[in-house]
Amino acid sequence: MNALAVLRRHPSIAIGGVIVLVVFAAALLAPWLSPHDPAAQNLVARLRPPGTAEHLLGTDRYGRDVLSRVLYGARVSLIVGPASVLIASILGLTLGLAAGYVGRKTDMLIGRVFDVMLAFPSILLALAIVAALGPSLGNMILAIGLSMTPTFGRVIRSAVIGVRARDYVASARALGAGHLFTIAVHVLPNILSAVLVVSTVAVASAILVEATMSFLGLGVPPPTATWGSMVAEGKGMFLTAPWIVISAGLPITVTVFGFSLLGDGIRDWLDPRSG
Amino acid sequence: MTTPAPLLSVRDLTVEFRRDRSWLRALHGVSFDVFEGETVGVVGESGSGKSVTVQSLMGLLPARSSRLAAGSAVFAGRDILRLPRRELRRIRGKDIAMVFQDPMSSLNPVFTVGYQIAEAIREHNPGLSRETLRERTLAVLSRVELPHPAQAFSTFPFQFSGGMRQRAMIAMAIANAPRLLIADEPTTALDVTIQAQVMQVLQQARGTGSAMLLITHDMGLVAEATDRVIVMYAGRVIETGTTAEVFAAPRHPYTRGLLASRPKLAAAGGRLTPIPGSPPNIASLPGGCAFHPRCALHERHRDPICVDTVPALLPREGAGLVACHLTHLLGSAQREMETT
Amino acid sequence: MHRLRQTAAALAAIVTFATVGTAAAAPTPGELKVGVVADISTLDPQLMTNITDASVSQNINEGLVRFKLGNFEIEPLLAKSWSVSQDGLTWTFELVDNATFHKGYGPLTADDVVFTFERLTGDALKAPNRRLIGSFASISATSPHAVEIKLSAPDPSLLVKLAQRATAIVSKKAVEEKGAGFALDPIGTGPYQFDSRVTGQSVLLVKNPDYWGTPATLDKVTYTPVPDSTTLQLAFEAGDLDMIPVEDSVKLAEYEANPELTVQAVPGLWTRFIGFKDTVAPFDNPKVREAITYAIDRENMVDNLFKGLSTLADGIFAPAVLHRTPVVKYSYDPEKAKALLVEAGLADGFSVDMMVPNTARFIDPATAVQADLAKVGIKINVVPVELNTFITTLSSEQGYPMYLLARGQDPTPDRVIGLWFLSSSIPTTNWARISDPEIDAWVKQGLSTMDEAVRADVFAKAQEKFFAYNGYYFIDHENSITVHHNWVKNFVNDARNSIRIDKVTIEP
Amino acid sequence: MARLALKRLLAAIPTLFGAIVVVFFVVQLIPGDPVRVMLGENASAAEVEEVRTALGLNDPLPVQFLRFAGRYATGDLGVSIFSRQPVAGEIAQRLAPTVQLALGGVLVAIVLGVPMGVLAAARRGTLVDHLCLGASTLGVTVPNFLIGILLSFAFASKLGWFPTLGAGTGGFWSTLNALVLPSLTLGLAGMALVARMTRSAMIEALGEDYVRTANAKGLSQRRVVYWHALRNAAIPIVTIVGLNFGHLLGGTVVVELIFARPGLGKLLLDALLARDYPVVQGVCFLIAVLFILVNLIVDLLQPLLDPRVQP
Repeated sequence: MNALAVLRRHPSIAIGGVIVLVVFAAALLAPWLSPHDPAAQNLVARLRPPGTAEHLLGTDRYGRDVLSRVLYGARVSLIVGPASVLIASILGLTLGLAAGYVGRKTDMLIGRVFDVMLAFPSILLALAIVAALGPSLGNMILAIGLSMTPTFGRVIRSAVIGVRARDYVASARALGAGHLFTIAVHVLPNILSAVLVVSTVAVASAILVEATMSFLGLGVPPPTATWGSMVAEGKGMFLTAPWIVISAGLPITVTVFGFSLLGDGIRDWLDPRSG
Repeated sequence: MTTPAPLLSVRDLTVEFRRDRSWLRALHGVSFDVFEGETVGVVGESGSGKSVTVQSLMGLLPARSSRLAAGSAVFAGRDILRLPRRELRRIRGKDIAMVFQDPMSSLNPVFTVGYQIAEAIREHNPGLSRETLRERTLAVLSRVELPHPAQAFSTFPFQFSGGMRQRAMIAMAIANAPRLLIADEPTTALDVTIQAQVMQVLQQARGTGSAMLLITHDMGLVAEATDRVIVMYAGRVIETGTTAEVFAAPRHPYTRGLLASRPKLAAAGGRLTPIPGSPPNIASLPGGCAFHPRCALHERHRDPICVDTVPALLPREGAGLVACHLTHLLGSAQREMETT
Repeated sequence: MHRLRQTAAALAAIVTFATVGTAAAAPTPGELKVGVVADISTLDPQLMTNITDASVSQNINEGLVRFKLGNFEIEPLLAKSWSVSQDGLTWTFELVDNATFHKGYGPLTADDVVFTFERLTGDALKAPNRRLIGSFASISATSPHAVEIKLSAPDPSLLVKLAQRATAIVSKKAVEEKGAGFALDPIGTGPYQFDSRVTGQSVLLVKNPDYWGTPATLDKVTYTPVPDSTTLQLAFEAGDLDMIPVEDSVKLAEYEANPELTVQAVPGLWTRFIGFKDTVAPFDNPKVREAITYAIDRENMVDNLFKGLSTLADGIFAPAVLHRTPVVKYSYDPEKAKALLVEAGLADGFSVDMMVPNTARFIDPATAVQADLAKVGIKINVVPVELNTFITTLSSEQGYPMYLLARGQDPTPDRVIGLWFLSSSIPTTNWARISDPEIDAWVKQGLSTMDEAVRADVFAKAQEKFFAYNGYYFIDHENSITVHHNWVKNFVNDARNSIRIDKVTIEP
Repeated sequence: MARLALKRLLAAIPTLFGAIVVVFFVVQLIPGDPVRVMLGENASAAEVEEVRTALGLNDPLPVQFLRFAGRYATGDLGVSIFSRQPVAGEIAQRLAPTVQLALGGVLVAIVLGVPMGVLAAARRGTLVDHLCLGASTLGVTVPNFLIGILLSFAFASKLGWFPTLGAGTGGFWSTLNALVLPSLTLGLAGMALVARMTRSAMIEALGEDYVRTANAKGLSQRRVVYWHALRNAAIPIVTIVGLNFGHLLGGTVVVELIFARPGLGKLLLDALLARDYPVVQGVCFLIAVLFILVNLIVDLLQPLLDPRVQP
């Protein structure tokens, strides 16, 4: 089935894909698209409402141009999202595979580790990391990645157990295939769709966690523009300057919506039965 | 005596399925009758439209991806294909009941067998007290010879074997003494020893007077259990008649092929003679008579009529009908088949 | 469709019964509803450390003396009169004889006063502010209504200390009876008594029917903690709260313009500043510190970013602090700043981390400073640090080369000047590591004499010299701002934002 | 049934112990000293040390841990460094609002999510399906603090239908009334998850043969979908809701902040920022217990929902 047919049969891949591409483009072309330097302050022109030619989306509490900051903010969100999911999927994959494939003792042990991590409120885990290592983009990614690992681990573990029970895995083993070969050739490709679906939804929630962390005052340090910190900053003045929160909140919603649609579409395409 | 009015008479039943944007025709004007007390077999390879026929009668085809292109099905004086949903529901499970192929998945795993049968009774007899419902369920369970009906009442489907579950399905079907019992491949999913028992239960449980439509691809079953038989191929009826007539002298090459492909005790060790090729895909039906690419007669005579015109269903010797341009060229059943 | 109709009906039901619940939030005569930013953690005066606890407790437990309404002059309270010996070491206080404790815990006697002070310094309670009365040698009840305090050294700010929360008098009988429970069921002699508390929701005080002084002007006072600023504003504007603190300049302007509201802003006992660790490059070079003082446009920041929220700092200490001198003067001259940098051998500027507690109160000025200094080539990256980590590291040996913070002060300079100026306080509270024998001498002298004229003179010299070091760049004094609906009458705000409700009434 | 509960509880002990040990050390790792915070920036080193020693914070870590473990073994959660009140008391007062909020959130997620999922599944592929999916995805895409502010702004401040803050003045109605907006805020994200889970479970169930049998019995469409199919779909839905209860607890922190509700989330956040170790340890211990209880309930529900699962 060529690409066009896939898109036609699964519109959500098309719509989701377009949204994600637009956001990527905005992030990439931010320097050329944004009218001002996102960190340039103008305390006199503070909190100007949107709609003026000078500042299409108005200015924030330091007089910085909101539009420019939204464009640059896309960069952080598009780094935080996928990067933290990468960490979570790598850790989740190794632990999930080990638990699901080896089973018995390892499964019990890793299962316990996941339980402890899940019992441990993710906010606390993220807080501990940021408070200990200091609030930087890297630590934020690490914190979000770690807090999502158990979710990944659990999904992968159940997918692996499902696949491992299938006959084709048993027959591969029967034909003398080594464990690593079996995992690489038989198990991995079949759990890919589960991993992919969880990843796209996880990217969506990672962006939200970054926003919540900024909201709780533990976000990426100023003056870097991130959607989360903009919403956090703007929230305090929501009654007088709602445009800040809305201009930053909307892109978060659209991006997360795009990723979710993409995830749904891919899952439908890869695994029609579960659609 | 005048022949009695048929219980069910299906005329020109045409059903289409939707794939992406286009509609594909699965049934091309199926017509047949079923009389009171009669057992009619519907035979054909899988994909010939047997199940689609009965499911469209019961309105069980998916609403959004299938449609009734033409035809009617008069049952006890009313065209059930055009009844509004609410009316059709009153008939389903009461006047017409069905037994499905796979007993393993046809019962709801989370409800007890007794509950599911009682539900069928209560649906069509509102206001019955719990005790009466329970009594009638136990009665019906014992009619299908399920051991310890009281215990069976409160057991879950997964605790039953395949055979026992099919008996439960039969019990559910006959619970409201339907006038027409449709059995869609009731024994296919069961192993041979159980098949005989289930068929015996089916015959005996349905009681006199009610008609049965037996859908199967097991010619042996048709021989033993049916009065008349309808042979279908690629969404069309290609031959009908009394079972005896059709088995003795099949007038359609496909029916003959079907009968020839049965393993016979006598000729143990001999090779089976399968029908060459495989059933056509409804998206790309061959022109004229859909069977012509696999038809031995066509092979020999190469008459163009088979390729360009669809054979009509015409009377055949005896009481049935047949749809084949070259039926007259078909010699006596036995000799013809051995030589090819 | 059938299902949609069902869900719509369910939603409508939720909404209809909801309207039954909320009465229009009009004011109720005799009941004051105060919005505060944090829930109380304790109402035991000797254990208290935060402002919210203090503002509630001041209505329940009274001290020997208190500040006048709206300023920091001392006026008698439970002690109707007092005298100090020639050598300043012995104080005797005459107690009022008609004060009684709430809920029938009997009259106030000298024993209660002695018990309170011994409890504060005792080991059992492990009180956080135990060193506040470090200078006490002994305390004894010379008669049922008279107390004598002997000091180990003269203490010019003793009266101010006796007006603090930690020295408010508690009922000996109540403490011994309630033990740890006392902290959430305090017994005092104040005009209001504790009624009830719903955690995280409200603290309710009711009028003390048999108060010894002028009776309370309200029947009920409710303190409601609202941590989120937007919610606080929403609740205030909806009339659910009568009075709230203001921390946002845009909201402040809006409230000032609203005729139905009254804003009271008073320069608070705070000074916000940027600090340098003078023992580390590049800040060990005085020219660099001086250059920075020319590179920051303070006026623009305070006039615009903090419009109405703070007043330009013209002294190290806040305006309301005793013996405080206006020593702070800067001029904004980026060219001079660049010139000084050249002289300091840093022609093309430098880059440095500036540590800042991660709340808007500090990130706002830091972000503004960052932009100003960038113009003269000093590249600052603002590093917000979680408050607790910040203070612990700042007061450790390691400290921070550059940081932004605010220092809270008392009505008299004694405690803070000692911590800030003396070389003996390095590094814990003398963060700039300024060690100057002359300053040490002046401060020590000021802290030990009772002669206010001498104290004024030496403290002025010390502040003058301390400022000259440029160890700190003083930005502003944050105002203590409260806004209330006009139906709240005769409320007086003060520099400590202590929410005194002595004469407040509600007239809808 | 009881045997299963006992077995699960015993299996949960190591997780609980693991969680407490992890919490004890992680909190110590975070720089910052509770006494320094308590005394503020104007406290001299001597003052801080004196109070730290008095509170036993200067004892070597292993000693502190043994004392901590000893106390927990006897069920004593210790005393808050700041308020000196027993931690168990502080938690007890805040447990009810948080549990109410969490249940409110789950309720909203199910009441809105399930019908949406069923509708989408019943009309799979049509506009209704895409609309339901889109609307449910919205729940998970808009940050919950944004939803909270908007709801509070519209329904509380402007329309005055609901209180702008607090957890109600004690009465049943006022508690419920104060729960509506926060539960909606918390529930919307959950709704997205439940809707998608219900949709895929229902699609699977509707494809099963027993649904065809139910139709063949002449049952009404509503009975077939909402009773026969949904009853089977309930099994995966309950598991997912159970699994995500922990995630939901995380969300309460933000919602409690916006609606100024007292709750475990807020208590935990404040305690952590102030390094009030006993309170942090106590709350984490309780959250771990809640987490284990929820898992136990989900496990106990399984045999009830699915007869094929024998306890």
